[in-house]
Amino acid sequence: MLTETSARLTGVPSIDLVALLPVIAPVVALLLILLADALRPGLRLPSDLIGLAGLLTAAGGVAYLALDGEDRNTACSGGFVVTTGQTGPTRLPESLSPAEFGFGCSYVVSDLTLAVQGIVLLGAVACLLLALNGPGAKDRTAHHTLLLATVAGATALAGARDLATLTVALETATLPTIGLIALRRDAQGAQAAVTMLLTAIASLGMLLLGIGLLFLATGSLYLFRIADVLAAGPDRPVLVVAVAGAVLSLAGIGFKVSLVPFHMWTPDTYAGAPLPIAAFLSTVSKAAGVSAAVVLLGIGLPALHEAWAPLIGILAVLTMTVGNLIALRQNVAVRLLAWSTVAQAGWVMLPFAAAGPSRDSVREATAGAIGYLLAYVVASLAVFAVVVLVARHHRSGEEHTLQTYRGLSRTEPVASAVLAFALLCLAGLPPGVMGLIAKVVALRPVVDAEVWPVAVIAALNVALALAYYLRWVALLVAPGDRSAPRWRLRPAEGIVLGGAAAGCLGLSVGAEVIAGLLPGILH
Amino acid sequence: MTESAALLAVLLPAAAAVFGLLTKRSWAADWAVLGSAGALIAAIAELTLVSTDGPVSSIGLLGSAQLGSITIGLDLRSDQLSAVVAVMVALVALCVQIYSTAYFQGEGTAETPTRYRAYAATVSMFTAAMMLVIHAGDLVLLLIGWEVMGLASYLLVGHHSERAAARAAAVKAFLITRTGDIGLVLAVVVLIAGAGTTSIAELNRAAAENEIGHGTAVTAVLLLLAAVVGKSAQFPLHTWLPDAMEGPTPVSALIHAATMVVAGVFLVARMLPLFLTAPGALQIGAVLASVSMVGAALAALAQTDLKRLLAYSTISQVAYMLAAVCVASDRELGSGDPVGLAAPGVAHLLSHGAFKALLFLAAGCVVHIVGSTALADMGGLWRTHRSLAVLFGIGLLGLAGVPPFGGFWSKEAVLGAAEEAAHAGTWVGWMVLVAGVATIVLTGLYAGRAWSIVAMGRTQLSPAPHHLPAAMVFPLYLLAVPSVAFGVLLLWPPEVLHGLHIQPGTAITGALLAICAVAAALAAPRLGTADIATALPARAQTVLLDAFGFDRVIRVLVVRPVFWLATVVKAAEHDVIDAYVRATGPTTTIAGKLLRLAQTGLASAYAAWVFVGAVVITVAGMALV
Amino acid sequence: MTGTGYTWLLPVLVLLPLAGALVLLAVPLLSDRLAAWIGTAIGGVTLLLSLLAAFVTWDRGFGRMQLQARTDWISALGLEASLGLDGVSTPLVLLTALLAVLTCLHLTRAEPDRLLVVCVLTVTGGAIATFTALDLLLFFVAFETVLIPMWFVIGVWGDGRQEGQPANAAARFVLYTAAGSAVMLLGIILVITRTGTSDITELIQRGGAGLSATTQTVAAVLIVIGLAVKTPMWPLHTWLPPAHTIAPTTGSVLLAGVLLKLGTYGLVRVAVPILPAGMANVAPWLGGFAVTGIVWAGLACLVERDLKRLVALSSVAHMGFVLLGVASMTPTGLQGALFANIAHGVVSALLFFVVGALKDRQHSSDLQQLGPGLRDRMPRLGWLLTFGAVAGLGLPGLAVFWGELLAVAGAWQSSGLGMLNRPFAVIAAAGTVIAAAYWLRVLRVLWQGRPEPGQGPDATRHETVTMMPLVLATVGLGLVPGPLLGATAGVVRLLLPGGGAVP
Amino acid sequence: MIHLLGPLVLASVLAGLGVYGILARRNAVLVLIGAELLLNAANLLLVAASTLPAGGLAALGQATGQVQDPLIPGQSMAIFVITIAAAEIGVALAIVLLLFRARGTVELTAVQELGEASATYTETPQTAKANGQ
Amino acid sequence: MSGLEVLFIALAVLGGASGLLAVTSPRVVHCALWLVVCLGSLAGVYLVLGAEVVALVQILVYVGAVVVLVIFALMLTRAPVDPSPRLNGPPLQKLAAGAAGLAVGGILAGTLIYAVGGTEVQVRSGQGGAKPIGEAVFSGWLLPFELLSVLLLAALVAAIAVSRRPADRKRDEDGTR
Repeated sequence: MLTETSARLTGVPSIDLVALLPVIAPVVALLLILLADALRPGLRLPSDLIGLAGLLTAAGGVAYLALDGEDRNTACSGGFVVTTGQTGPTRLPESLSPAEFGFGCSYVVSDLTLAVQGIVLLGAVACLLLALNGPGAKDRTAHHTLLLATVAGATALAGARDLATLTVALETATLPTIGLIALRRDAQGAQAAVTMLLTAIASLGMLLLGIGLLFLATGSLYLFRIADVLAAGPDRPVLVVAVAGAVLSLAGIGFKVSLVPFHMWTPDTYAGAPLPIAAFLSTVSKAAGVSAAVVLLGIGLPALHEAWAPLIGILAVLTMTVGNLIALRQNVAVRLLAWSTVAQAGWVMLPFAAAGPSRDSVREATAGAIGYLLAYVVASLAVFAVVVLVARHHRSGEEHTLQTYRGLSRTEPVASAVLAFALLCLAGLPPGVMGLIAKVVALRPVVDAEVWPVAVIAALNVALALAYYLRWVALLVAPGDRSAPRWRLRPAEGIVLGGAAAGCLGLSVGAEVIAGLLPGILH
Repeated sequence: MTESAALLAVLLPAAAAVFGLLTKRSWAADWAVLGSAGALIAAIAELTLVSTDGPVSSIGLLGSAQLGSITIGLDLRSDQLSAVVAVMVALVALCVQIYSTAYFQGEGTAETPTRYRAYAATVSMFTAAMMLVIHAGDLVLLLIGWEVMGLASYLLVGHHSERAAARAAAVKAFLITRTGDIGLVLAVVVLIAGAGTTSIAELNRAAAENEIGHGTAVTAVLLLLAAVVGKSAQFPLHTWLPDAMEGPTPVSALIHAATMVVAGVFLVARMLPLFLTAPGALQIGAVLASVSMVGAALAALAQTDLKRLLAYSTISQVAYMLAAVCVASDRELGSGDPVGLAAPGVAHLLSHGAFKALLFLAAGCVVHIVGSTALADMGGLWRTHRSLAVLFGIGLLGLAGVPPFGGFWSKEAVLGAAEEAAHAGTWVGWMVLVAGVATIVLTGLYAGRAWSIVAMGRTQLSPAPHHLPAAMVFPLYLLAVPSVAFGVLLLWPPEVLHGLHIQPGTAITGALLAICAVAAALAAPRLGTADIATALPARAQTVLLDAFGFDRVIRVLVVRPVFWLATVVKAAEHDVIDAYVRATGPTTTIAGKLLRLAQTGLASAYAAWVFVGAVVITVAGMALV
Repeated sequence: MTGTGYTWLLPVLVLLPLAGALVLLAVPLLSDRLAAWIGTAIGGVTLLLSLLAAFVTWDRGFGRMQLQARTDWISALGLEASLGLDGVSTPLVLLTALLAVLTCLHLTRAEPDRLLVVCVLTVTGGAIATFTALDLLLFFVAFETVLIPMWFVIGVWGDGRQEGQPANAAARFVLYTAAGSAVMLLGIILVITRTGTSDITELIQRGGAGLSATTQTVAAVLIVIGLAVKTPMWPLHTWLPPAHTIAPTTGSVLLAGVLLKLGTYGLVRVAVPILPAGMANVAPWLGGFAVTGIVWAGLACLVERDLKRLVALSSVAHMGFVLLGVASMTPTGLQGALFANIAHGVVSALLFFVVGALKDRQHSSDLQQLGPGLRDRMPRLGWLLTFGAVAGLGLPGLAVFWGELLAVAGAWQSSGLGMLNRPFAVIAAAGTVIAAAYWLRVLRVLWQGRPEPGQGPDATRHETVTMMPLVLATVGLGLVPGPLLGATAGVVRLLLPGGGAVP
Repeated sequence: MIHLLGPLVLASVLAGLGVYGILARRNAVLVLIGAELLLNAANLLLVAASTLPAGGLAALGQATGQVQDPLIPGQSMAIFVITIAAAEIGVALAIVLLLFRARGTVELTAVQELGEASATYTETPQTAKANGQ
Repeated sequence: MSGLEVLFIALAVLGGASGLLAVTSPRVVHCALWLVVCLGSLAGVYLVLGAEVVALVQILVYVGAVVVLVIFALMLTRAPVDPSPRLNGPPLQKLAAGAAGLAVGGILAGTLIYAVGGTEVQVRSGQGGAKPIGEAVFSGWLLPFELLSVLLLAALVAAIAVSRRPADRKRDEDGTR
């Protein structure tokens, strides 16, 4: 007969505001914008500046934390001790050592966190600047608020180390985006929003079911604990529940990354959303999804790699193949980009196909994914910057076809050079060395693990993707209308264009950054 | 000194070719004549120096080529064999160059400007190449000269390239000889692999000392034999030579009579020690030579074209030389002294060079006068151009082997060698002997026939006597001297010809047969027909004229299958290999279109994919653990 | 033996053309002709520098990597930007620089275009980088660098008389080769991850030590596939004829003279020395495909109607000899492969110049339209064509011959090809007869024959000057092969397992 | 004591019904009702699981003490999920209303023109619309 | 079988049945009302499982707010009050939906039955109360809780921004949106 046992929480969480700066700064900016709007509606420049300042502060925080180099944990539960009627603690299950258990931290500042946050903030700043003349112009307050909320969610997601934070952050990074899409407030915007909303809800359902199963199996929401429990080699029934939970969670996150078959919303939503928002979706939102997957699988569930690694391998090659095949015949620029982001998603997730029992292999895979993500985001921003500019100067607007680009190099040599370079970066062919190194980084773990079918299909997809990227580049240099008026470049757009181009160039020369983004251990 | 002479013999014609092309058009003839004259002087100097100072084995020319562990020295060598042949080649080349200056006078129209400059340079290049073959100290170097000769032959046969027949002949000549030349290339390859050297002296030494493996030796010799057969127009690679008569006559005299076609024989003579290690291969050579000898002589008998007649006679005569060297292994001549064994072949090579060049150049004059090469258009030369007829007759008598003309001595030396082999009891010796004797008869017949048609016959010439330019006549006299006086050489034979033994029995028989045959042919007009060949049944005439239809055999067995295969390949390239490549386009398009069908725009359908995907991967995931 | 100094030479050699390209790209005001002259000057300086580099390398010994320049680039991948020159790469660098000069010179008169010059210089820089790279990944990056400019050359300046054809040919070229090199990348990554280094010299020294036979075979298959596409090897060659046919003269020359060399260079530099055990398994297949290619392309040439296409197909046959030499895995064969590589570069470049000149005059490259009677109509061009054809058919005394002879010799004595070595050698030798047949057919149709009056002028002085260096190189290499063979003689032993001893 | 399986099966049933509701319904609002069911299923799963002692199923066989986790993760999470669902439904209904305003219908089958395979898809809807108006 | 179990079964049957009706009923208003019943019975289930606060929040947020929202939405979108066949997709869609629902439910149920089997748990009434929950949220789950407030705020902003009338056209000065 057991004596009554009770557990007592020890300590209250302390919040490290510096560690959380990348999350807090956008939130504060968001609140300030709302406040400003309440006081003096219709302010334009101040809210732009506040939003930008929030993002830059967050970026500064990331930079500080990166330079600081110290790994920080925050929002940690104090854990709890168990007392019984007898003296001394009860004997606990071996998997639940130490005596103070239930300990965990919701937020960890690590290389992974900072890398993802950096990428997210990079994309966010660019998208904010791009949007200033577009969707951001009419509904400044709403647009900036929602964008900042998304960013807060995405940065929190990168540091999230428990399933509750993960879920809430993921939702924070998703729901405001749907609002952003709907800001167009016309039939297409509504349709695009509905399409994404429905997929998001369905995915949320899958994610929550998965989390429920994981919790059922392990009794914890903290990823480190889940990892420990699963690493201890539980019984098969528990393992089955955990695997089902893991895979369902993956399915729930997949839509955010545009992983096939959770990708269907992508082209429709991109096409229906304002272009800068499409850029936002393809960079920040996707980065958030990737970080969710990385955190969940890499940190929480490495023990289940036997189940998810092959699945990710299959999904990744499926994703890139489907994305490339459909992209081949696209004529609308934004749709082509949408399908290309689908294909690129496959590349981002590809390294995880190689995850093995060793911690190192998981770290390698994560490094590959994040490195690829960085290259992808930078190149993507450059492409979108040009596409936004073209749309602004073209009669048929956002859904302009590729034919609009015919002969662009004659009238806008710089912009078309940037576009061509960025497309080659996406394709992974020199002079886009950045993309090539990214592909090397992504393929390396897969080759190392000798997952040949996946590796070979991925390699062949390089050529497949090249076909449509080059089709676009070819149009740029094709003879075309020389009489088109020159562009009037606005400063914000100029900054994005120049910055993204400089990023592509800089990362091509200093490809070290892509390969060495995650040097440390994974946590 | 010897080195310089040998180098000059090779380089002077080469320089003449280059300068002839690069300097003024009007200097072309001067360069050409100067080049070959220089080569002749150099060759004579070389001969005297070699005879006094002895051979020189290594004269640097093109440096060396390092292949893995082997070094191929691209050097020249000079000995009496090369010097003697060089003199002959340079002499004929000089005659031909002088002859050509006149022969091509007035050639060229507005639409086809004269090609004399290119022609003269090509002949100079050919001379250089032949000199290179003669002097090569290394098989690879020899191969270079060998093939450049082939190229020159191609260019010169195709000189009148506006004529379809000339184009076809040029291509045929090059392709057939090149087919044989694969043998030479592969022989080099085999020797590199098997003997570790391609130096001729080294190979001969190693062969003499039995250092080369039997397999390597036999393979190499067989392969070399293929090249010899091709270049020397022996059965079965002989069909290009008669066609090559489409080239200008001086070219026929130089390349297709006196020099290039005998290069094969020269090669065998040069590498006889190596050949002697593979007697079986030599026997095959002897068989081919015998077949060529008799067959070509028969074909010559019925030719209706003077130049083709001479071409077949060339095949037949070269076969003599080849047979002579091929019976070498069956002769019992002391310890197998290779120089002595090669001597009969070399002797016939030299004398044949002289009389055949004379014949061709004389025939060129005839053609010049008549304006046609068909025998039917000729006749009565004796009455219009008596000196030319005499010179032509000298050549023919040499060809027929009537004593005391040069051909008699060399031919009897060949028969002597064959008899020697026959006495040693080998079937090869007997075969060559029988074939040789039979060919003497045939040769006499067609030689006589040619003279009777050309010199006697009805006069078909224009009434105004046609004056031949001095430049065309002078070489004839120059060549007539050795044709007549070759026998004198045998009184004080140079070292290379020391091995000549003329058996009195065969000599007398041969001389008698030759005289009778010539006489019979010459007597033909008195019997009512100018052409003794008409005495043959019509069917036989056709077969012989057609040279036993061997050309058609080749066309059916080789040319047509190759072109059929090429057509198949082209179709397969497009419809099989490339089809897969082309199919990727439509395949990806169709795949993309099919995949696109899922993009219905219906939001719930997209959600459905989420659920389906989730269920599928969940099942898969659970199956994986 | 190994001196120091001159370490700046190779980086400058690589960066000079690239920088020149960048400058020309960035300055749009230059006239096209001036740009071409600037390109010629840059090419000339590159050629002089590469001559200097060749001299220094020769002076210090071809057998080892000289003029090494190293700097860290991507240390996370172990990627060092390191360059070096030895007997294998020196001739190729020289060839590349020479062709850069000649193509730019060609561009000063014919089809001048600033951006085309940019492409030429980029290809030059990329190719030199490939030939000198001492790091596997750097090799790959450089290998890929030439793709895009070449794609531009074909797609933009291609013969556009038929709508869409240039784009098609260019796309086919770039997609085919990119697919191949992506597969090769897998092999390269495999080697790097298994050995832990991407330093080529280091890897060559190890000679496959530490790699299991299976790994080596897998890596060799992957790498060889990628390189075989580029080479190209039958049956992966079908991108080449359309690319050559459509490309402008400049493009064809670069394609034949520079791009195709990258593939075979990779085989010699990477596949053979680093993965000897793997290549031992792959070699018979490689040899088989090579020989098939020789015969196949030769037969296809026999009935081909388009001259440019024919020259392109003949390249497949030539490269077949190169591949056969590589597959033989003997010093002789490798030397032959390297020699044939250079020879093919020179001769094909010459032929494409000639064909380009003919095409400019006749606006067609169809044999029937070009001919007949070139020897009378355009004697200079006619003789240049004849020279090219004669060189192409492998006439001894001209450059191509040595490569073919040595490749066949290598195959004959190869133990790596197993039982098939001698049959392969014989078939390959027979292939030279087919080569003779189709070249003579070309001459018969084009050069010979009765001319039709009133067509096109003969080669201009400018054209002759452009082609003459190639003619001289062909003759020089053919008559005096010693230097080039000497350059490779020592180094191929280091590239082969066991010093290339032939049992 | 209560069987754990009961709530879990109920959660499964509700999840299945939710999925059916999301997929079968044409009316967007009703689709949202299905979504609510799905989310509630997840919630039920969490709450049911939180009745297990600390360590979840994995610790069930090993634990000698039935220690409850004082962090109560399951129930806390359930509360979060309810809140998320509320936020979600708020935005969703706003968008549905927007759709209704723009199109006059909330039937999902009526708004498909963004899908590439749908009958009403055009590559340049802007110009198409401009022509239509 | 304890009393709790009986209670649970009753609630479960009610919840399941009302859930089924909520997704199948041809009348829109009925759907909403059945949803209320379903969610209410779930609240009961939560109570049975000892999660008092969750049950309370369920009633407050769902039944109180969400369902009202839904009903408003139905009214605003002029949903038909009468039974309408147009509420559902075509039969094929329904069939597919049924299959998907069955698959999801089946796979979940199957997994859980396999893993949980006959495990019984002790329901502790004290744990789900306000104090422990409050303590837990503010000690362990502070960060998600705070983040949730951001989410709610953003959702609010989004809902308001989306449902505002479209801005008048003259603000479209760039010709972009």
